[in-house]
Amino acid sequence: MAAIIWTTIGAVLTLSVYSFLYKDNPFYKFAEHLVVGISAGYYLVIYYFNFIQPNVVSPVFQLRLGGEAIGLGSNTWWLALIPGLLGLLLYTRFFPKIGWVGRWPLGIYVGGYAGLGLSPIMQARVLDQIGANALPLTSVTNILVVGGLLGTLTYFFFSMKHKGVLGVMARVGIVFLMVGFGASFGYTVMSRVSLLIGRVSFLLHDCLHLI
Amino acid sequence: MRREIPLAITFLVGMFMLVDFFVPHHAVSSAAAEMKQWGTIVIAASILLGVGNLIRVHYKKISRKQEGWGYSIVTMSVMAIMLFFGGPWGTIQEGSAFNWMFLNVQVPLQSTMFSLLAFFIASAAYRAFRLRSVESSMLLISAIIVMLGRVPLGQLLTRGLPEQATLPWLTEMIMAYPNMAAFRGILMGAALGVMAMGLRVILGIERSYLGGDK
Amino acid sequence: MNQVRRILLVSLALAAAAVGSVRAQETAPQDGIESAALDIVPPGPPCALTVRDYLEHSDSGDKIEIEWGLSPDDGSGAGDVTGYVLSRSLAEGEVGDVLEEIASGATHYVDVSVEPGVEYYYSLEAYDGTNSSERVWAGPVAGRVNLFQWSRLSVLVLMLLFFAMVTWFTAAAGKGAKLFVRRIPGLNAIEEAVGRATEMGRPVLYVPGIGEIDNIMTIASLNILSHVAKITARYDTPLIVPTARAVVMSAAEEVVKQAYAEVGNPDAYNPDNIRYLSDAQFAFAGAVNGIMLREKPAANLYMGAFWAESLLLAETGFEAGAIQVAGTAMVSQLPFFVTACDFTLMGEELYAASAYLSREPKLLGGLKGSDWMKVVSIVLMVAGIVAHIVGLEWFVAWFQTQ
Amino acid sequence: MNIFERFMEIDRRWIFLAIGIAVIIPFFFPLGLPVVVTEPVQNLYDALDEIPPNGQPLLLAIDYAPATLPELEPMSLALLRHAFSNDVNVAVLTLHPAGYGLAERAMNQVAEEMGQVYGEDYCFLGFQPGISAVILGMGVNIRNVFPEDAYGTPLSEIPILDGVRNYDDIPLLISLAGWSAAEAWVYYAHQPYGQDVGAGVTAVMATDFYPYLDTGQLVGLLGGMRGAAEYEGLIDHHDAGVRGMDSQSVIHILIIILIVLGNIAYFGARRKKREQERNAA
Repeated sequence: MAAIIWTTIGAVLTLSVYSFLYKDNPFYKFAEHLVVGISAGYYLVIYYFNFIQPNVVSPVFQLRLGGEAIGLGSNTWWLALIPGLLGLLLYTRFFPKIGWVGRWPLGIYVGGYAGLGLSPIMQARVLDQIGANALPLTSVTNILVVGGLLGTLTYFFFSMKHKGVLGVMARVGIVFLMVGFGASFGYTVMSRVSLLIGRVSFLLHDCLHLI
Repeated sequence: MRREIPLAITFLVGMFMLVDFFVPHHAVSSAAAEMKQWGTIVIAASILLGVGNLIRVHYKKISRKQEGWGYSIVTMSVMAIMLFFGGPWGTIQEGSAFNWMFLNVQVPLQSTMFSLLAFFIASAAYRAFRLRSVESSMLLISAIIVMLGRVPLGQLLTRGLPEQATLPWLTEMIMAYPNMAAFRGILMGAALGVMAMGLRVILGIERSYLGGDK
Repeated sequence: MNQVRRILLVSLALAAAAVGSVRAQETAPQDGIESAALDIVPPGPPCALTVRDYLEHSDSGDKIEIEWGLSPDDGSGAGDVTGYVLSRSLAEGEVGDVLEEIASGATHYVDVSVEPGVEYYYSLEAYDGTNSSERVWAGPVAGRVNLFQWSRLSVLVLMLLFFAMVTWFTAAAGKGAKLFVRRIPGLNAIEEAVGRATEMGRPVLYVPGIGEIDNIMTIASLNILSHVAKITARYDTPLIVPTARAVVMSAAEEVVKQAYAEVGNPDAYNPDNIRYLSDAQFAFAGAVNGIMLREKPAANLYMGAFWAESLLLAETGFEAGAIQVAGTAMVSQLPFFVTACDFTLMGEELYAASAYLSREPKLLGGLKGSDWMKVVSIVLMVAGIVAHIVGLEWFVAWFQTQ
Repeated sequence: MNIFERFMEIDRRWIFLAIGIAVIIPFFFPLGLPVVVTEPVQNLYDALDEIPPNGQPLLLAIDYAPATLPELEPMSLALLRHAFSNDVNVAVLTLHPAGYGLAERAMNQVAEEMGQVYGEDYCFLGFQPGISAVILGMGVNIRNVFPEDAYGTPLSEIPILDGVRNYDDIPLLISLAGWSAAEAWVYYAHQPYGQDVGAGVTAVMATDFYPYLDTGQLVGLLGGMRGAAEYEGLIDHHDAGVRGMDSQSVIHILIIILIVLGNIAYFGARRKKREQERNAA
């Protein structure tokens, strides 16, 4: 019985969203506000139980009480206090006098991830790609790949005017970009249709038992 | 001072993480791992800022009876229900009410919204793919070849022809060569853009994300 | 491990069966089981056990490499060696714990579980299913911590080169050198779009993507947002900024508030227009669609990191009749923005735009540095092609780091 | 306004209606069109096929969330069927918080169907938060990250994980993901530890992964429902993948017809406009 109710709710909500294709209407508005509310509650709970509780609350309280060490950073209980405090600092923005302290956790977060990203990006997105593109120009496909990359890179030159040889190469680059965009557009249709098939099969199979 | 401290923190942490990639010493990698963990916790802790904003906006709407305030009540009450199910009195495990709400309301709603794209991709293609110029023709032609080459019906169209003339083969060729070359170009260019910007962030030249200069 | 054990067991059974059948021919069997008498000759010991710190890839000192010569009975001689047993201890002459059972024929093993800097002793014996050979010893040896990952040298070299170029051009720009930057077509479109919204008296919608604040695209987007906010502040056009991440929301608040203050119109700043909607991707997209249809912005700007919601936003925005300008470096979403929006900043153009708009010479230095890095990349690629032709494969291998 | 101009400005809701009808029809009247196998799929199939039976386990990371279920679940089922029919052991895990139930569902369905025993043929490590930290941690020792399986059994008590320490003992790792998890496995498992990684991703993501195939960072790739259908063809077990391909065919052809009609209308309208201009002049 419960299953039937939930499936029916699922079906009604699914159709409410599709009604948006006709025009904006109360059913869609209801579905939209529903999903926003649910996800707000969901993420609040999940973030607390998956991150804050195991990494801050538990280590601090359990270790102080002499329990087992848990979590990744649990060498010493006070270490777990640091991220907790950093998290709290975000809220100083509501107190104008000390609001500037709220920038510290952001500094750590953004700086850390910027530093973390740089070298792997250089490795995987520049060096490895150059290496993979250093192809002997012995086949049409290799010439296509090398020429296409040269053109596209030229298109992204900002500090030189696209004139003469550079202009021709940038134009070749644009043609390659367009072929690439068209191809991946065409390639994506399938993925989007797959999702629709998933929903249609939910409606026809799980709800209406037609197939 | 107020500006220098966060910039100094950014610089030190950024440089440390940068070094982590090159130094195999476990002291460095474990400290880096610890800091990564901190980052995720800071982000997790920030969610309350967002939800606070959401509550404020909807509360205003409801209290002033602005247009659509009834829907704001929907948002606020389901959020309260989720917090009640998942909060201190509830559980979030498999089979709990919290999980049921997630699986039976949020998931179908989200995946249905996602599937709207099947309709939109068709309308976008209809509208934009016109033989207007060389560029837009390239876009159109490669899209049509790939669309045909990807599905069994398209494969049937060129069955019996030599392999190099079949649509699936052409599709693979387009994906593997011109498409890859173009995307590699974007990828490399964007990587350099990211690195230049990342470096500016670490050096404190870029600080818009801290809310401007002053 | 499981497999090694299984191999050992199977070989043991085979050896026993073989021995059994040989014996069966020599003497008349009294009964089948007894006849499979046990092999009492132990195999010869392995020879020349050497241990050393593992050097090939720069490791964190947790690996030790062990090599030995085959037992004379492994493969040749009695040919009955089924495997080797490797043990490790902390004191000389002590056997310690069994580390691994290694199948016959192997002469090489890497212990990946050592504590860096601690001295270990290793011993090895050959095993034929029933008997073990004499033990051979080696040690002491300690895993040395490496301070540099040598396999990543090429990454470091290019990083330093890139940093040097960026810093040099940034410094040059700071000293007043004129740096040329070509016009980026999508940029004027942003200003036109905002201008049109002002004329029509309708709001501007600015979506900074759904990336977290650590995503560099989001940071570039906040830069552009600051520029857009200054224009809307000047003309008193409402600016709606929906966000999918709480931290991005609070950063966007600061950026917009700051921009309104700089232009001298701080009262026009409306905090209710900087909204956090949802961390959930499609809940966010659905809610932004709602804003487009109900608050009817005349200009939609999508700048930052977008995933599948890109087309959902852009098609709804088109239907609502807004001018749309997008900018992203998400390769997979570019095709959709390019087809559905009026203008699109592609890939690096997004980062370039954020530097260009600020017009700050320091930021333009980075652009120049990236351009020169492109030249270096192209030169390296051409050098790689030449290297292939003349057979200098190591050159390409050097920058392919795995 | 002539017919061309009217067609140019067609209400897009008619297009939506046509798409809706086109997707439903094949559910009732299947076409059963054959699917051609592409190289990245064949490569992944071969890599899995080469894993010795009853030995070191295949690590299957079912990293997808409900949103990409229709594309990626058929892959999970096909890969699990292939592994189990070859007697290859499988260890399943997930990096997506919402992936837990989905991973369990796919694993249990195929295990039941093929009479596999938990612990002896397959096991489920569950979910751990933190993507790069989890992947990197497993390179040192899987037990550091997953001290026990999803049901609380210590890993040392699971027979198929006996002697499995880190990536050195994993012949192949396949990540099925509709987000950047598959890339993370490449960056943090292949790059530093040399782990062979295969991936199954949505069709839209597949384009991003071609460069990785080319550089050898990925051993094979399944792209979208089509990839799943090809794999179903290879293991000769037709299921949701092959069925979905019929709807795909119809919609793809429909979109192409729309584009062609749109262009005819475009040129028709342009010619009329030119004629009018000429007449006016």
